Amino acid sequence: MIEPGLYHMLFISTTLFFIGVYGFFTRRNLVTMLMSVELILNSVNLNFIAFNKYLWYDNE
Amino acid sequence: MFIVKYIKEVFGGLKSLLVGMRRTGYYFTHHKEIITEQYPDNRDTLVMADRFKGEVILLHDENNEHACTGCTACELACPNATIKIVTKFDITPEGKKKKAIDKFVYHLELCTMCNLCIVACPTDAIKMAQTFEHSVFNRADLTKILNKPDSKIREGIE
Amino acid sequence: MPGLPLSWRGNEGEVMWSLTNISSAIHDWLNQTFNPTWVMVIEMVIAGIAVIGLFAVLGLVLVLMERRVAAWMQIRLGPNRVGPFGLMQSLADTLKLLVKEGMTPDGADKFLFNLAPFIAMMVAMLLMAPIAFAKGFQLWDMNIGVLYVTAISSIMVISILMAGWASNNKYSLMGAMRSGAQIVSYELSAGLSILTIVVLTGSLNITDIINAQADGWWIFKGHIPVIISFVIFIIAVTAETNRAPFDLAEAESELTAGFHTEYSGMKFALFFLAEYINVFIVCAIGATLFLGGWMPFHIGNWEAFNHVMDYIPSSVWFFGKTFFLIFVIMWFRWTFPRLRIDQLLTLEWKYLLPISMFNLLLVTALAILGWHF
Amino acid sequence: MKKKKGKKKKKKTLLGRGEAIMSGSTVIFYLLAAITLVSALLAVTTRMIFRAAIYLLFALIGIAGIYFWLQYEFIAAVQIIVYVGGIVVLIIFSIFLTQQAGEQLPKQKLGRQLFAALASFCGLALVMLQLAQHAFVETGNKAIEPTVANIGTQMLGVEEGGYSLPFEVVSMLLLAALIGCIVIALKSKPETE
Repeated sequence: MIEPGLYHMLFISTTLFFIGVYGFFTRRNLVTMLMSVELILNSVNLNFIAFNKYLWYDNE
Repeated sequence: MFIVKYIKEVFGGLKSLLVGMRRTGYYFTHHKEIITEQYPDNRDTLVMADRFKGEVILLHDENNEHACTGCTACELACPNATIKIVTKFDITPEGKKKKAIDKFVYHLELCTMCNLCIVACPTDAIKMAQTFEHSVFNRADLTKILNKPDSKIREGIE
Repeated sequence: MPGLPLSWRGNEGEVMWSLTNISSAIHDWLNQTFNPTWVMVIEMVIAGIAVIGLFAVLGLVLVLMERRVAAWMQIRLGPNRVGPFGLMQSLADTLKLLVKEGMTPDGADKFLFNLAPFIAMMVAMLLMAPIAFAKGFQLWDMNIGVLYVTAISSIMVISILMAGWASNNKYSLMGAMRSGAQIVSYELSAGLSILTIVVLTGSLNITDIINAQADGWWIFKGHIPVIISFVIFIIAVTAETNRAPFDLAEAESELTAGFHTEYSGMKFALFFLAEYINVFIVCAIGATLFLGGWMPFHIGNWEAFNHVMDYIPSSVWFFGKTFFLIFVIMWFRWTFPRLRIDQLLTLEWKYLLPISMFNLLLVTALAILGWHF
Repeated sequence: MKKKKGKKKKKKTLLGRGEAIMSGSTVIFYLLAAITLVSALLAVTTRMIFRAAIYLLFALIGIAGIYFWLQYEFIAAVQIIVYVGGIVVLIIFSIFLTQQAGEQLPKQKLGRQLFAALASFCGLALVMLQLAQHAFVETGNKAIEPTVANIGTQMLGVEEGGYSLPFEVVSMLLLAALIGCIVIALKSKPETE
């Protein structure tokens, strides 16, 4: 197993985003569409956190 | 004013809560007042309340005499046919026939302890006892005959 | 070593009863013997066993305590048949629940139905992490301690909603909805009253909050605003743990048993245990924030008195304060009648929330001006 | 207590390739990632609506776990408070009020499903391709320690890099929402003739 880094986070958030997009397209129910949107929003959040963690790297 | 009323409400509510908590707190710290009866252990000293009604009994005095004339007022008063009085005719020394009870049948398993028979009795012959350990193995044991064998009516009761 | 599950803190040799030496000795020995991953795993296992053991003991003690307090407040005797003074009663109850058949109703969502009690239990376990049980005895000393507790305890409501929905029973559903509305509302005022102490201390860390009370507990140092927020905190957490007089979620006269109507046997026992553990946790948080955690009681310059107080072990102080708060919450339960749902929401939105917001402003002013001792 | 990370003592590369050691922290990361992705997938595919909400909950908790793993504890706690305590409860309440227990959602047309799957897969492939072809460069700026105190000062700071203005704008939004709530909840005056 590889030590996790920025690209792992980006992989997770991208996959989450497109899972959300898939859900948004297939669902016909307002509540479930809202759930898919929540997934999309969370993938964006995860992106922000990952960039903050790994691109502004502070060497201890 | 609105604000004053609001603050008054808050403090009034808090005060009433504290009053309630003081009462339960008092009980919590005063164990002497505990009202629980530890029943099978204190069977000897157990005192039932006056109002407790256990079963109907027919009062007998020391001469084995009771006051029941067999008028069946109690039987008529009973809402669920608990009492059944079987009468007979005694022959008095003067040779007259006199009505008297043969059997005072009492079905404890039907009785709801409503006290109507006691109220209806014109001669105060029956009353409610305070016994309560009525469990038996056979239901037939609950059908009781209240007049004792060879008992007879007291003199002067009509 | 920050970040490890068992980060034992505290200075050595300050108080004779400190547990720091033992725990750091175990930690050092493990580090010498195994590599870091295994040390982590072993320490997690030790922490898990300790928490589960604490759960079992707390469950037994609190159930017995509740029944005794209830009995004495209602002029009764309480359990006194099993064991000396009835001390074994809760053990017998546990045994009964263990051997009972666990039933799943027809038409229930089996997966969620079985998951709900375990979520309730897991949340209670996670909440144990940041609590400081004694000087230098804490499972995870994170820098967001109080916020962590607020966050994790909000998962609790999910398990209740899940149980209510999965049971396929209208009473369960109504109980779950009531409980959801209730917990979500009362979280606000509980959070705001926790915030007053955070404002005064300037830190979310539990260790910092306790250390800030070395020269006096906040309830004495903080004047009237802190007392107000303490009262609000106690009321709000009573509601959050679904205890009487706020037990609408399981109001037995209206909803049979609310969200756990369909639960029996071990699954019911888990809900039951989780409720008592939650009571313990919120009381422990209350004791930590307002009553100084494991800090002994000191009075100004009375050197001799303070010295005697220092000799009482810190864990005794902590558990003493916690159990005092638990007793107060039980006192509420056996004194007050249950609220109606509209009264419940009126109490929160018209009284507790405005008062605690205003109170937070007061405390902020107090902290900026430095008027606390 | 569960999710904590061992000290990272490896050299810092953006894609930590090269070290194939299986440390505890790595295992925990992959576990969290798997939980997040699997429950997100289940949330959008299951046909039982309440289960979808619960799977969404697990996905959100998994993300919070990843934040914990990154040692951003404050953000993790906020994630749990906002999403679990707020949004999932809101969703569950709307399910309670609008849906029937034990009912399943209607099945979707196969064509729509295929189209959606194809579209999201293409998008995913496109983004992955871009990620693989372009490298990220470190800015060299010092990161701000994500402690509570730093977040607080940053959020209300008026000097350079402070977020005072966006913070105030957002609080205006919240105020508008609060006033809207009160207006809706206010009882209308009884009509008196």
